[in-house]
Amino acid sequence: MDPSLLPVLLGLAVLLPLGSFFVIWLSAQWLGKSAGLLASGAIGSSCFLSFICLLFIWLPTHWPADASHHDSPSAHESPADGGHNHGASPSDKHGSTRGLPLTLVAVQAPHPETAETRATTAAESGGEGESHHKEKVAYTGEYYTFAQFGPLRITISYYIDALTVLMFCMVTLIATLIHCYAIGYMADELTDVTDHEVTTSDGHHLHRPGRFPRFFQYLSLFCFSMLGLVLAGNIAMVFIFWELVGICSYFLIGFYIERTSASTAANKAFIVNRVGDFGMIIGLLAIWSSLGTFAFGDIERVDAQGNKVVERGIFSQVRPGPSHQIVVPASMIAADAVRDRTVTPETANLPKEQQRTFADEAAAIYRDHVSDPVGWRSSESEIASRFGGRGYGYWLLVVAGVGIFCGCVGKSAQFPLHTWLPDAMEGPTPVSALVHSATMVAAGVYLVGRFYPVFTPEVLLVIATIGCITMLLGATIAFAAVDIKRVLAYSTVSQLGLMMLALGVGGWLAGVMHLITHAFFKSMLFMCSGSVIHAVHTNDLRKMGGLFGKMPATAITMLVGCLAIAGVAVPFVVGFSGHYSKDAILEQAYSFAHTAGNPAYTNIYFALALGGAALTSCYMFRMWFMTFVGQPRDQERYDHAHESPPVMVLPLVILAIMAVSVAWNFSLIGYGLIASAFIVFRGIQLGWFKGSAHADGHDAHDHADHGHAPHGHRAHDVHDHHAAQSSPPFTWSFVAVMLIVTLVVGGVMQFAIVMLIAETAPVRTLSLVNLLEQARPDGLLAASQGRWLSATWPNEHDSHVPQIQVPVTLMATGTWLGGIFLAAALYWWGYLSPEDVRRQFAPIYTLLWNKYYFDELYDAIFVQPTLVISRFVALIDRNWIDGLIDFLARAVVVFSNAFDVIADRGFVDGLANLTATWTYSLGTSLRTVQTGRIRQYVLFIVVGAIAIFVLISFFWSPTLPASTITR
Amino acid sequence: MDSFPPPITVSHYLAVGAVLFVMGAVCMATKRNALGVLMGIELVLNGANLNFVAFGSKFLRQDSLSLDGELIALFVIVLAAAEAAVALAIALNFYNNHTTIDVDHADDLKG
Amino acid sequence: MLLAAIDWHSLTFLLFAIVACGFGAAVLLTSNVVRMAFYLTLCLGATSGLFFLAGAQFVGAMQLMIYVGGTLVLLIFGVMLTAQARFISMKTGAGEWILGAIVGSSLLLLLVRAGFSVESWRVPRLDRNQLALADGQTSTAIGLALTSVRVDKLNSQNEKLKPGMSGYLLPFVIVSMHLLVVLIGAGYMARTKRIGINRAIDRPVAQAPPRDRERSFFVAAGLVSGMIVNLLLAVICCVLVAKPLSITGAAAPTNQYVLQFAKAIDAAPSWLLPTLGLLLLANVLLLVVVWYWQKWGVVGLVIVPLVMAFLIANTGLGQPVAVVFALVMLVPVVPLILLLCSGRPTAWSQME
Amino acid sequence: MAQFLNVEVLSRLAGLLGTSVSADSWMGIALAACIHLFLLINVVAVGALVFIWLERKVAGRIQDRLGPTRVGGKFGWLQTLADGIKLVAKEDITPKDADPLLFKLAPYVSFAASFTAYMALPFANGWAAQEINVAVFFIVAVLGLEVFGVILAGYASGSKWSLFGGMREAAQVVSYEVPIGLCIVIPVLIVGSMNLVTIGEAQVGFLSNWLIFHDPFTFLVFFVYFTCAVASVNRAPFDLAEAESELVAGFHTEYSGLRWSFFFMAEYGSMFLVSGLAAILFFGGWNGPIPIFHMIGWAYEQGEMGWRITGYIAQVAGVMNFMLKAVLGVTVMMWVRWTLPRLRIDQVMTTCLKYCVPLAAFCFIGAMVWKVYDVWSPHDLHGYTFGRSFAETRENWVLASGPLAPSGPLAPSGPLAPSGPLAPRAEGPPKTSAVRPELPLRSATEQSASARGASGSQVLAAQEVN
Repeated sequence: MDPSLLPVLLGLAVLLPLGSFFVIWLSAQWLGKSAGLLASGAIGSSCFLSFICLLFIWLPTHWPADASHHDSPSAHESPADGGHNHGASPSDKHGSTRGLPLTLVAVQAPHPETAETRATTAAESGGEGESHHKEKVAYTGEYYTFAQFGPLRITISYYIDALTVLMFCMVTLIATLIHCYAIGYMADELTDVTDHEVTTSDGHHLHRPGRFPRFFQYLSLFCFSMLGLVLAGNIAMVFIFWELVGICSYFLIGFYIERTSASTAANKAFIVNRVGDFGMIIGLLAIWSSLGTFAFGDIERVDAQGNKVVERGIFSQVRPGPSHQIVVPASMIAADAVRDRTVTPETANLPKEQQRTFADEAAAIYRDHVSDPVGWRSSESEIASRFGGRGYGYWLLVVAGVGIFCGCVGKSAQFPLHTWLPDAMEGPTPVSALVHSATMVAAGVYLVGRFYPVFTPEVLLVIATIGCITMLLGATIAFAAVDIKRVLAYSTVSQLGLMMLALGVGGWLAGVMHLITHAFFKSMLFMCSGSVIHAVHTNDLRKMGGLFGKMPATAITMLVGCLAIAGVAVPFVVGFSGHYSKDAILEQAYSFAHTAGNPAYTNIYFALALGGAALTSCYMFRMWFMTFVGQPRDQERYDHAHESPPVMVLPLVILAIMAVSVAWNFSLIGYGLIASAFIVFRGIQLGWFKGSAHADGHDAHDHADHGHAPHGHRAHDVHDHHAAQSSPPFTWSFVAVMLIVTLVVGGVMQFAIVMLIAETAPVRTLSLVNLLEQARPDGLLAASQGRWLSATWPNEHDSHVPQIQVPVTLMATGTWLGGIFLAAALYWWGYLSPEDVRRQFAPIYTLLWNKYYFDELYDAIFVQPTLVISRFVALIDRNWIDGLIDFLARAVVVFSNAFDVIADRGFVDGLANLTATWTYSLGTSLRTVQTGRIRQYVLFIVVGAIAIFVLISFFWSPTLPASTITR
Repeated sequence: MDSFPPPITVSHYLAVGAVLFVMGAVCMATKRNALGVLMGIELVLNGANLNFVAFGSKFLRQDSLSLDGELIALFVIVLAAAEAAVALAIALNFYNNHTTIDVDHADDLKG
Repeated sequence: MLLAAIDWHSLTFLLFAIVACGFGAAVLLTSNVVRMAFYLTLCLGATSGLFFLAGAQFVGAMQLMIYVGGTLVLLIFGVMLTAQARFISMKTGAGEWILGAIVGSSLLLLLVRAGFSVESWRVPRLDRNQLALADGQTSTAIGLALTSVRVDKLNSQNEKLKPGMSGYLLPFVIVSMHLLVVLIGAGYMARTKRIGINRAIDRPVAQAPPRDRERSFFVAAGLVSGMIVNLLLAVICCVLVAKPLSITGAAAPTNQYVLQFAKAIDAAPSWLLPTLGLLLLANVLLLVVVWYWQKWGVVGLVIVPLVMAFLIANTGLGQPVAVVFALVMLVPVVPLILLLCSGRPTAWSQME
Repeated sequence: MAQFLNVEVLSRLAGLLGTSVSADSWMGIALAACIHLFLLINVVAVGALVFIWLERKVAGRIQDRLGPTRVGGKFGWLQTLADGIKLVAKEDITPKDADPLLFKLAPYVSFAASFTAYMALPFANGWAAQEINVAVFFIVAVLGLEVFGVILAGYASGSKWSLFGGMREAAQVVSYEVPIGLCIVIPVLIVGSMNLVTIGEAQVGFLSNWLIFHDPFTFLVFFVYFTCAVASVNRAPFDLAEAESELVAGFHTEYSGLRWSFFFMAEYGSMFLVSGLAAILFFGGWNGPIPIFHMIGWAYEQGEMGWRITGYIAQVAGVMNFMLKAVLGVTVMMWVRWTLPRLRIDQVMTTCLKYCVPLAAFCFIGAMVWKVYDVWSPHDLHGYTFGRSFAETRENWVLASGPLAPSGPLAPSGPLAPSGPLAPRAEGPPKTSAVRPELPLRSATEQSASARGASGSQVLAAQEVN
């Protein structure tokens, strides 16, 4: 299929959840359970469409090249062709395109150049070794124009490249799974719910109707806004969807609105995000006022006069030309120049009244160009050529970058504003899994990745620093937390920090790739914790333990998640998905630190990243061990624990498979799917999934024995005693469905790809890395240096050279090994007792336990002063303004009382009564005619007929000629 | 010699129709039984129908409105059937409520 | 001889007219409702005789059928239902009689005078006897007129009558609708609303409490996947409608499978895709219905493809395509039904 | 087609009277009327006698008895006559609180109704007392009148048994007229005419031409028709009006003697009538399973005029055929009566409204589709082409409209001149049949254009006759 379908299909994928939102919204009371099905269906279809786009549209036209093999020719041909035959299309596509008015241009060209020239550039750049890389392919276009101010337009546009498509697939896939997980998880919302955490004034627990449809309504709206955010083609639209995402998360966090904790958490998340968005708005204004456009890429459209116009987007303005190095756009220079009141050197020694400032000259240039239609453009370019040397406008660029990054800080919970994310765990677990691990918080990272070309090295340094701090904060706090969901939340925080760090040190690919892999395993981890909570009805790790025998499927999948997030791997051979992304990050940090001439502080980033990795593996396994192994700490909770229903576990398994294999290249994925399917199958045969069924109690018991020998028997007794009232939740039908799903997914992907494009390109180059490589913004591969900084940001590909890769991999292996061993020693084998550790590091522990007192700090700094001020304002309001209004009200009352007597009662009522009396008398006089006797009426009719006849026949003979009537 | 009885014309039909019509009308006017009134209505309708058929018949008149007469008569008959059903239903309802079908008792709307 | 001079037609007319008028008068004069009805019967019968004489055989038969056969039986029915005392009779006051007589006679006078007042109505048609009996056999003509062909005016020059030649299709349909409504309404109005009588068969059957049904995981998965797949296909149809794949020019699909597909779509008639989309949506609805334990949902699932096949078969595409379509749409239904019928207890057995 | 009395026959009969009459003189008419009346009365009255006797025998055999054996020598074939004499001799009672007039009139109404219906029933090709072009309609209508007498009887007797009987009868018959109408519409639809003679002639030929074999729907609808017919002449198992188990004898509880026997004549008469109707509508009427007389060429040709002794023989054979079929139907009715138990009134209503009406309607639609799409059926309408489908009927009319234009009924070239009851008919069908099957509308119009004269008139005549 031709790429012109991309905007249509993706647009549909965006709109479907919106549709389900409206349907559920309008017909909630009739829907009941089918609301969940509806929402799942909608997002499922979006998922289907996204994969259609990836497999049948994107891949056939743009087969990923092998990023790591520079010298394989095949790697460059196919993308070149891809760029070629798509570039050929737009010229004649205008004729054939019906439906959406959409236009396609390749981003790399400031003005649309012909396919031939582009092919040649691709070819010769292929020869040049360093920046030989293919130019990025992206489809931009507009659906609809919101507003137009002269040449400035605000539009609904799209910007589709490999990153967009991949994000679509990721978001929709996870969202679909979480939807059907939520159908199971929120099942008790179908009936009336008694909320045990809320106590009403009369001392009872709150009893309220279930809100199943509302939940899915919000979920659909959220999916819509997230997808819209990904598809958005200009920063303004991004901002709109950004806010939509925020409001959705507000709704979802506050889903249990009666709980004070939930509502306060919702408010907190919302307000904190607003703080970030304030910075973002500043960035937006900087861009809009200086560049005069919001669009990312170039947009070729047909304007009112019917001639083609190419609007240069932000990227091609900031990184123009073949080299795509970052430059300050002319308009920014101009915008800055008119503000410069320093006297020009030529006129410096003239008397005061003749001295002219640079601002005066810029204004003069503007005045010269007033005549020609696009005067401001040309004048800007002239100003740029005149004053370019004076370094105008660079700070504007920095401000723009930092501002945009502020928004990202708020949205993805970076250091100053990270406090809302852990509290957001008050929402239902599916929400935590979807919103606060996979998609929404990822939006910040995504925006950084998307907006990357605009970031100057200074901004990158800020990003790296913030990310670094955040990572450490999150990791350390997570190490002390005992609430299972908070552990995960803080690990999310620290992982996001890791991504920011990666992006900050120039590892665009590493960061974005970690974003995607992390989305998979983190959402799965959250869902696992959800099913644990579902089973034991508590979040407290200290009340869990030894649950492996009870809920093996959850345990296994969660273990997979922990391994993935810890980046476990057989070094240099194969590893979990987390391994690839995290190692890439570390490598980039390493090469950043070891680039020649970089100052010393650059080493910090690498060191801290390493430490963060170690901490991560440690606390993740702490959580896992505390949950699943060891002896049960709370016996009756343990007894009532049970495996979750299939509809909740099936997503876990699928996500686990993805978490293992998403970063592998394609053939590995296929094998991994099938292999894991058979592992699961084997597990079924061994009865892992039989939970505590009596018949299979023995297997379960054996399996538990591997964990902890001494407690085997108690576990066994518990099994037997428990098997009496619980039936095995896992049936063969579930196993069969799981197998079928895995095999079908794997097989279909394999078959589709092979059938469609295997003959054109080698399958082995199809991997997440290479796909993302296509979306890498142009010009990132050149080592870049800031204007105010001495550090150099190395080319990312240089971090893959062996002399970097080998040591980093070994170090990373060391970190995760160490972390896991530490956790095991503390919480499994019990060589070390956690108590001692706590006692020894008491101050640190309290600090971590109180989350570095951030909440208290903010409370003291921001909240309290606000309260004082507002109380004062309220005072003024109550006493003065209200007083005035009350006085006016009384005056009006008095007046109207007086007026009522005169006008209303006297005049209006009098008139009405008069009419009424007349009508009444008329009626009474006429009523006597109505005798109510039918037969009389008949007689009347007859008499009337006779009368008419007589009249007609005597005085009026219309049709009959007089001759025929005999008198 | 002229035939006995004299050949009939449209007017004869009209006369018969008129008789039926008047009978029906008077019947409606005098019967106190709701069903009697109903029968009166039927009579009236038949009188009218006779006129239609007479005007439509080729046998009575050179230039007849050929089919229209019969068709209108048909429609009248059908509608009369419908009307009878409804009227009967009304009568039964009336009877259920007032336990009589004397139309003189149906003067609830008297002014 | 005298008998030869007898005009049988007029004689029979006279006979029928006397019967009609006489019994009409009897209807008016008798006070016994049943006798009234009886006389009315005879009167109307005689009237139908007059119709026959006027050559309107169909109308005559109609009169017999509907009036005498239907309406009057109905009437007598009503008489029986509403009889208070036997042979109910309600006396009418003398004054009313007189009044009615005066008014009636004046009306009669008027009508008869009007009837005889027109010249052309009074001249008989002497060539009546040569007139064909076929002229009375107007049933086919009436039927055609009711289906809007006026055979008797197919080419009359009379401009004034032109509008009337379009026949009576619309009134016919309206009248039939009217009849339907009237019968339903009459039945509704006449239903007995007596209080206190509470027979067992009157009482609504006590609803069995809805037992919670077992839906096996298979069935649920099958239904949901069916909904999703149908929805997606419908969406694809809509996309293809909104933005057809052009099979020529540079926009042509690069891949040959897609090209084949696009060609096939191009070959199909334009209405095919929307129809298919609608049917798929219908399928989704039906699946939802099945989800809510309604048997007829399954039936609908089977019927929809047949409808599709019928539609296609009645267009240029030809039967093979139709059969293929039907099969393609039927194939998923079969395993669904198997799913429904498998398991213990079968979902099928729990459906309504 | 052969009139039962055409010119020659009439003149010969008149010759016996010594006078010479022409077909349209008053005497001819009187003669024809007398003969028709005589025959019909015999059919009804004698038929009733025979049937009562037959019923007795059948009942006896079904109940493993002999039935009447002695009266009149063998088989007790005079039993009914004896009964008749007894009935005539009986006293004619009128209850005290009966409405004397209606009480006396009711039996005659009933009898007259079922007797009038015979007027339109053809016994052979064209042998009908009065050939009405809406004969089917007429018969059903008049049969509907029969119930009227029953109701009157039930009401006027002044006994509650009779009243109940009457009311049941009213409800039953009124509601059963609906499915009957639907059923008989189907053959009318297929043949395209309401004229019974036409319908009968349409089935000339072998067994396969009978309309019951025309398509599955006609086959099904015959049984529906038969059920409803049994109900509408209120025979068992539908004889609610005279349910002796509940109402002593139903509507004729109070009747005795001759009046009572009138009711029975009426009942048997209408039994024969509906069976005959079934025979004509579904079983080929007077045509035997094998058209022998057509093969040997004795039967009257289509539209043949004049009088042949051979034709007469063929006609008489046809009458025999018809009688045989009708009597078979009556016998089946008796068989049913003595076999099946009586239904409850609500069951009767259910049978009508829930089963018969939907079935009939379904068959109606089915047959219509069958005909409009011209699906194959063993029935080739034997050169009769009228009403192959509604569209074609219209087409014929358009054809016929040519000469119709100057609708002067006396226009010598007018299509209608040489037809009418006592006039030889235009020979329509065979000629038109040559044209019709491959006659799209286009050729139809040019046909009409070409045939401003004779042929158009013949086409029209075809329409008129059929």
